[in-house]
Amino acid sequence: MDGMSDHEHKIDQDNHPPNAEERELREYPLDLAAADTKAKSGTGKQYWRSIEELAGDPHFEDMLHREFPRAASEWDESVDRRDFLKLMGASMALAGMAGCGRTPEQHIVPYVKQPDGLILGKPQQYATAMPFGADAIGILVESHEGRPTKIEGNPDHPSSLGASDSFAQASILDLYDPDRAKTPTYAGDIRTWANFQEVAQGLATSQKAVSGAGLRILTGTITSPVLAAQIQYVLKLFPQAKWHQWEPAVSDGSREGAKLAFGRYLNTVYRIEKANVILSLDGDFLSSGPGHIRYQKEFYRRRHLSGPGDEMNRLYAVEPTPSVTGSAADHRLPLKASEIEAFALAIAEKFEDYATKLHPKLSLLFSPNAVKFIEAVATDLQKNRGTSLVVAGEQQSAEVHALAHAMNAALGNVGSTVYYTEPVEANPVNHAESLHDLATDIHNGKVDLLLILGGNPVYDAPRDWAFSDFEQKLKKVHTVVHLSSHYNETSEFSRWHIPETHFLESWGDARAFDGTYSVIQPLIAPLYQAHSAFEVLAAFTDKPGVGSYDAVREQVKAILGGGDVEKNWRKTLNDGLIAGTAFAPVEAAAKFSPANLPAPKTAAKEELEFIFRPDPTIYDGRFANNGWLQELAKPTTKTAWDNAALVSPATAKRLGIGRTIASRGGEHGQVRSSVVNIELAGGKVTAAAWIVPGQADDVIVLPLGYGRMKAGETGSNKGFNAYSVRASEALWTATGGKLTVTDDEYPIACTQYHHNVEGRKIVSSASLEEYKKNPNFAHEKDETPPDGLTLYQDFQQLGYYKHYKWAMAIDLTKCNGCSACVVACQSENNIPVVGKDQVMRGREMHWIRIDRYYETGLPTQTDDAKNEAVEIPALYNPPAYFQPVPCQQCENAPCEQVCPVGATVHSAEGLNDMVYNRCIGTRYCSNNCPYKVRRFNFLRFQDWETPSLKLMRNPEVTVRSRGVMEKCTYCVQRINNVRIESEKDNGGVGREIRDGEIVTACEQACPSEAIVFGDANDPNSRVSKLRAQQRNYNMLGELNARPRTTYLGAVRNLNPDLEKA
Amino acid sequence: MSTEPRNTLYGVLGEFDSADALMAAARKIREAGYQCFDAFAPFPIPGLSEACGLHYGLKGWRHNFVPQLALLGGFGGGLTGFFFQYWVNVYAYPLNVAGRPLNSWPAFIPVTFELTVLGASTFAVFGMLALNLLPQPHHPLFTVPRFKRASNDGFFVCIEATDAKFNLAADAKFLESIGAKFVTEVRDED
Amino acid sequence: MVESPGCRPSKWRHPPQRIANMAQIFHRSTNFIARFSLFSAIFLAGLALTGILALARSPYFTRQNIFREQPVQFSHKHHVGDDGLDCRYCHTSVENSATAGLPPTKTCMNCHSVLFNNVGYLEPVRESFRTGESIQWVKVHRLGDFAYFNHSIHVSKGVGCSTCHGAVNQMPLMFQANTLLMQWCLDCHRNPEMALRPLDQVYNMDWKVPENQAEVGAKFAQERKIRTTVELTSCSTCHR
Amino acid sequence: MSEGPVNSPEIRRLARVLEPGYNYASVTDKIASIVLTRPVSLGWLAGFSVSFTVLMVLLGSIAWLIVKGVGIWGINIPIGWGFAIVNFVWWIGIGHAGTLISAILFLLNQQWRTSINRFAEAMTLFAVACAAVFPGIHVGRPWMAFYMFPYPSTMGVWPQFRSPLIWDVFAVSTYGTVSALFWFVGLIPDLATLRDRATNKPAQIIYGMLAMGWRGSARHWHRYQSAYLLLAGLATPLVLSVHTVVSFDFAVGIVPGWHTTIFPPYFVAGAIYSGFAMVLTIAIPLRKAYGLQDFITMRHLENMAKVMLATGLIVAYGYFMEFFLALYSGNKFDMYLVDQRLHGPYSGYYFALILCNIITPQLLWFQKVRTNVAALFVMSLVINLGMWLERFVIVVISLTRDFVPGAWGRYQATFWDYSTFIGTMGLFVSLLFLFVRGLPAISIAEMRELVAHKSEGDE
Repeated sequence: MDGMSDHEHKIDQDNHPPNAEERELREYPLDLAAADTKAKSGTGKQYWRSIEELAGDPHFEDMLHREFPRAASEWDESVDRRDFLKLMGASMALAGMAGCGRTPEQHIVPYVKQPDGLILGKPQQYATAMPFGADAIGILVESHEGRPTKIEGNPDHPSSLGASDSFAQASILDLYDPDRAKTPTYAGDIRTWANFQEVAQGLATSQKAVSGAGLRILTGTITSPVLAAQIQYVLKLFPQAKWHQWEPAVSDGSREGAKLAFGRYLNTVYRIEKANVILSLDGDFLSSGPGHIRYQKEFYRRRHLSGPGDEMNRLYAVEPTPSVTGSAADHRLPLKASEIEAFALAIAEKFEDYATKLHPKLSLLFSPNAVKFIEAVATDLQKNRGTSLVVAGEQQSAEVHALAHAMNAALGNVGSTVYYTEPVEANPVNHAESLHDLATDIHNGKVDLLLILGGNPVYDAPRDWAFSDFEQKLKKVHTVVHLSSHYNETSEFSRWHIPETHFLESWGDARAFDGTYSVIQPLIAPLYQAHSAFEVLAAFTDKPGVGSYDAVREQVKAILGGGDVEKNWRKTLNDGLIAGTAFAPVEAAAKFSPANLPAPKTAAKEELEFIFRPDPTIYDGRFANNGWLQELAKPTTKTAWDNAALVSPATAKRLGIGRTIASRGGEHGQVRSSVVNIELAGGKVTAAAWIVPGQADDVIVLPLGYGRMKAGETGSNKGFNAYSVRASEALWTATGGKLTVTDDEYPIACTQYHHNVEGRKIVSSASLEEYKKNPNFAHEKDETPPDGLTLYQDFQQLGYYKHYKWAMAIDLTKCNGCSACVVACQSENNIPVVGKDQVMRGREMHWIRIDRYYETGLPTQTDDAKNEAVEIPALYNPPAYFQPVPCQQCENAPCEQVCPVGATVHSAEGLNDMVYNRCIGTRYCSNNCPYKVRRFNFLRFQDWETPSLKLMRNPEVTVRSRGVMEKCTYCVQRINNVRIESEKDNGGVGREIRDGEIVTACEQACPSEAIVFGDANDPNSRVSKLRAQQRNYNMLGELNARPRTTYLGAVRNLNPDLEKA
Repeated sequence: MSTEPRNTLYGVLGEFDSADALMAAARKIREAGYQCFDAFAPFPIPGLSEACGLHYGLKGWRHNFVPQLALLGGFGGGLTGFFFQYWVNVYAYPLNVAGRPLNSWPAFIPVTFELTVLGASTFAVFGMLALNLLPQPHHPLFTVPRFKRASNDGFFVCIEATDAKFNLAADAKFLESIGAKFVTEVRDED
Repeated sequence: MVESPGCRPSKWRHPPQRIANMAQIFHRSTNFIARFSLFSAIFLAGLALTGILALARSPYFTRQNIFREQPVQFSHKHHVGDDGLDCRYCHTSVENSATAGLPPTKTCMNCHSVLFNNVGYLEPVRESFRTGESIQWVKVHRLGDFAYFNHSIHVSKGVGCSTCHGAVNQMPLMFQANTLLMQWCLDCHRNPEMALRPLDQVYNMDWKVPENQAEVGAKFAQERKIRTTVELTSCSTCHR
Repeated sequence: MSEGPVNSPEIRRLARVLEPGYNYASVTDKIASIVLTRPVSLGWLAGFSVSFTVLMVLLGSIAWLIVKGVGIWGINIPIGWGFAIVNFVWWIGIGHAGTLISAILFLLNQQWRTSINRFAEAMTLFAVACAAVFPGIHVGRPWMAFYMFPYPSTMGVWPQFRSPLIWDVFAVSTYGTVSALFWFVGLIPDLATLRDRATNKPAQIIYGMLAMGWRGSARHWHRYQSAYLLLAGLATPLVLSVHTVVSFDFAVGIVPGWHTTIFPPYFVAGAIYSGFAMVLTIAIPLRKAYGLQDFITMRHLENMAKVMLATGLIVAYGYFMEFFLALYSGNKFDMYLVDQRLHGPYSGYYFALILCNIITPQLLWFQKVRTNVAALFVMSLVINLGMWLERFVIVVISLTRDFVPGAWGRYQATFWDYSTFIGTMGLFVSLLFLFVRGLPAISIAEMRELVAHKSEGDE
């Protein structure tokens, strides 16, 4: 166990009776040295080595001195050692015919002392939580011999209900990111943690002298009681010290809105499942913000149709740019962000409560179309008093939030569809002001010791007044201690940099969006010399070196009070949370009336409005170095690896923004888009423009998070930095900017450019009305031949599809393109990241993709925007449909017939098996696949060298190398493992597999339960029931491929008054 | 291979100056009752083989067995081809490929056909060579310098010593009598 | 060949004949050589092909019946055959997991902290236990990483250890008793009944196949709901 | 058939296939001298070194391909096949003329085949060699390509005989073997001639070995002729089957633009079309360089032009039927594809193809053009280009726009695509250069037959 980090030892120092079960709960990582060789040829052994390197091998230091340790997350094409290896491999292969070459000896490296409860080759699951903004996502982590490999939602946790999102799924890659900072540094030179602790003590004493007048602490949003307590403890030791908070992508709107409405900070919790009618004021509650996973689950549970009899909730969305929520809405109205307030007022105006009291003739501000919309929404809301809900968007102003609260109150929704609790944040403050104060103090030289715990202010602080150059400010501070996972832009200007532990590496806790207390337990000791914020703070206190383990234990004990402490502790760790700790609703007396609001003004026509939004995949930039999220196509734009200034088709036409499809990659890969210069808030940025159907005219969206300079090999120098034109007084919506279109073009990686189904049987949709009238709408013009109609022999008679008949049903009504399934699949199936260049050649590897189609009403739409005249109006606000496309597992699979070596054939249970080791890579199967779901390793995309990435791989799935075709297998590894378990039951006699016992990765992740997998032979399985529905149809049924993956037609609950508006 | 130099009489060779002369000569020789003789020409002369009394078909199989061999090879190749595929798909490792029947005989036809052709042609060619006792780079006739012209513009007849009524002197005279403008004995010697 | 009447010169003999021998490019022997080389070429090609195919099945590649040098010359014969240890004493996860599991050093020390606790050849074990450095055993039974064999299902359905691993109790040093080629796997998956035993005999190394295995096995297969050949020979049964 | 072409009645009517004034010896001299006596010309050296350099480009490209993977090409998802397959089909198509001329024209008893069949066959072999390069290297794991052969593997797994690619393996290898045999059998008498005329020992030995002791005896000719006839009879259906099988690669697939029943006949016609074009491309310079105008006469060129015109029209019919069937069947995918060919991003290629393969060849209706060597040469190049474009249109364009609009993509060839393609031309030409130096480019024995029947004619 030598060479393990201090953390390890600290744990051992914990003086509890060493208890078997507890030790299991606290797995420690040398276990992975023993990873059974099944875990991909001696990975364990090599990893053991790299641990020793970490324990002070001289070469390791050189590696650290390199500015960029070679990243593996993004595949790079430069000719390097890897090419040489490939050359060797190839030549050996050619000489020795690889197949029959004699492989070298392998070794088995068993444990020295095997941890109790560990069964070799059996994954274990641990409950923990992922802190995210003012929320904690409850997760279960799968661990193979001590290596966390897969993150899934924790069914018992209120914030996830067993689902997850792309961020949670991808966070495992952050843990193994080879670019992570690996050791504490002082001015860039390597130091040990011990060095730091000494220095910290020194600084502490000097601060003590001035009772901490020069000490400042800067953190993000903190919901961890333990960490908060630690900060408070520090503040107690240093009374003059101050605690500042800055979270770039979380708006003060909701906080201040509550203050405006109720006179104090309150936390708003929705009960979406209770709402029949929802109005979203530029809100994206389905895919971002606290509780979004739960909200999505609840929202779609209200949209589950078992037949034409069922009812659905209805969602109206008003937003400047299409969000996941807006795309899922039944009715959507594009409005400038600045017009939302007026819109909200106009709605409120219609309520009896306020009628006449409000500003009259508000509706004159809006187009007839919008007025109609307002009318309809207002009536619909009032029809559903108590069961309606108004949601204000994160990025909206305090006023809009206050209005939303007022409307909910007026509609009697408070207590039914929405309630308020004490803030989840340990210390809610106005972040903009907080950071401003800090900057001013620094400016005035009041700060000599600044602890930046997480975050990256140099990169993401606003770019005006005191902040015009935060780095210059930092230089004025005597000592800056920066704690972060990567050595990033801020670290550059900090004397001390301490690598931050990943949440899978350290003890901690957090409160979920509703206040539920969740425990964060480590699954692996820190891979590098990393430490948590708690430990860094401890270094400045009178008890340095104390870990957070005790504190968490104490916290749990405090919450649960008496009883068997040990038992409670173990139960808590087992559940990952303490049930019933959600905050109770509080009575919030309204201190606000819409009438008090000044008459809203709407933006002048044709004046450009610039709005900032967190990026859908890399958020505020913290995920910039995460290859999975970078390569994940953004739900509404289908672009990857870049952000772009989003504009509406009409505005694009007006400004002369164009785009052309590059012949390399084309619609499935590369589009060259105009480059624009944006001058705003005294900053200037050059960005690629991207045309987004359904965006409000004259609105330019600037997604945050890109343009990182020191994110790591994967994330640096991608896209443009929107923060550089972001001013503090206009953090979310800015006007007065200047946009000039240049003649340059910039290649954008776009995985799906063509958005018209060309009248093919791909997506079928209807309104709820139509569905009730014609439940069979999905089979209109369906040319699928009847089952009996075949000359082929019936394989059932040969024993096929007898026992189990796996099938998947995907309900298009429930898919909003959030893409959690895509990342979940990538994580489960060891799918490589190929990088922007390869994506632009149309070679991305996702086994499940999400196609996005617009209902444009256009008969056909050719490649370029040649026919703008018809296209622009059609694309003003087109309903969007999202279709997840995994392998369809056709019974008459076109791919199988053409494979010359039988590398893809049918299994007895109807899976379209793909045998990687038999595949020679003719690509004929992909050509012949009508759904184009097969993916090919054109080059060696898989990273075979980086040790940390080897740890991450799922040993249950073959790691594919160059020249091999791959595709979705319905997670056959999960099927097989469950089947084997079921067959072992009853003393080897076995039993039937229960419905829902096998859950594919995509199904597991899906927050809207759109994907259902199961046995089609069992009439009672969920999938059979779905397949029995009339909405159930085959994609491209007329080809008679007989897919096992079927779709259920999308149904939208349209408001009759607005229908065909 | 015996090592001591040998010197045996192979036959008597006569050269004629045209294809027609050669034909005529061949006929006369045959009418004269010779069995073991052969005619040589730089290109196939229609009717020459009949003139030399070579027959087609089974009757003259010793002279030309090539078609029968081709037929044999064709059948061999075809049957092997089809039944091999049948065996692989139905017995060796039956698999559900695209829901197609195990014995998808229509899909087996191309390979069957190709193997038929392959079998037939290889048998035809190698059969022809074997029956012609080729390769045979060494042959007594090559000792005669003029014989080189047999591959250019020379027309020859050779009565072989193995013929029952072979007599060097008589046959030589006979050849001259039927218009051979050059006659020589052929000796197989080292 | 009829010997010509004497070798006396005749008028049919032309003087140029002497130099004419130049005409013969090839010696008589070449006739034989040419034909022989043709046939042998074909023959050798066939031979080579057969050779390659045979080699792929030979112990050289399959490593069948080849002893491996181990850091500690562990004798299954001694521990299983003589001491009668049960397989599961060391291979603990064989009933629950895909891998049978290799015992941690601790397991060795359970006995060897007392027995033979000072003999030289066990020093590596003691050292491992002292230092915490694992013993690195040489892998004997190896499948490709793309083949997912699961011990637990086989033993719980009544496929005995010795069926694949041979009479381990008579192996002083471990070797691979079977080819472990895919064909070999398929043999069982095509007719599993030939490999099934009474469940209490699974770990019995001396178990002998009864003459009536066919029907006994068939009975077991039926009782234990062994999957059909079609299912057992589907690719995804072993490949993922 | 036994009495060869000699006394077929119609011969006299036809134009000359051999200029007058030749006898057996002079024919032999003229052709054999090219190989035996004529010194290596500078032109030959220059030409060969150039083509050999290009051949090295091929080897380089393949080496890099092995190192990096097929990703160095422009292929992607959905366009899984690019230049490699286009070139494969193109070369195989070219490889059809030789055997066709030798076999079918032989069966049809066409005099004018005589002086072109030899190098046409050689060209066939070399084209097939070039084609055979691609199936091997275009796969993702070339070192595993042997999985496609039916050998008893330790896995107990066999090739998947329903796949057209396996049919290809058998068709192409059979075609290669049979063409080689056909070619060699035709060569035997000429090798004997060279053996007997060679003046230096090495040449004597080499040609002697190859000639296998051919003596031109009546017995030899007797069996020889029936073997040759049989080969011709077998090669004819074979040559038709090969491109049929190649067309199955597409016709068996379900991709719109591939999945059509007219492919076999129209691929075969196209193959003959391009094959004859290539024969012309080679024959015209060859007769010039080695003064063979007397043997490869205007009549040969004209006849080949006629064949091109005929097959060109069949191909045109094929294009028309593609459109007609799409519209007639009412299949929305096919109809969309038709639209794409005309208006899609690749319409340029399509119209270029129409120009090269349908419009230009119409000039061949005029005898003036058919008898103008320069014009024919240009025409043959244009048609070669056109046929390459045809394969590009079929393979690539069809894949860019298939069933699911969300998965549509485009294809752009990379440097390595081109270098590999051009490299195979290097291979082709290098082999041709070696051939004309090493073996009689025209069948001497058959020329003698011509002389023979001419002398009869002159009687």
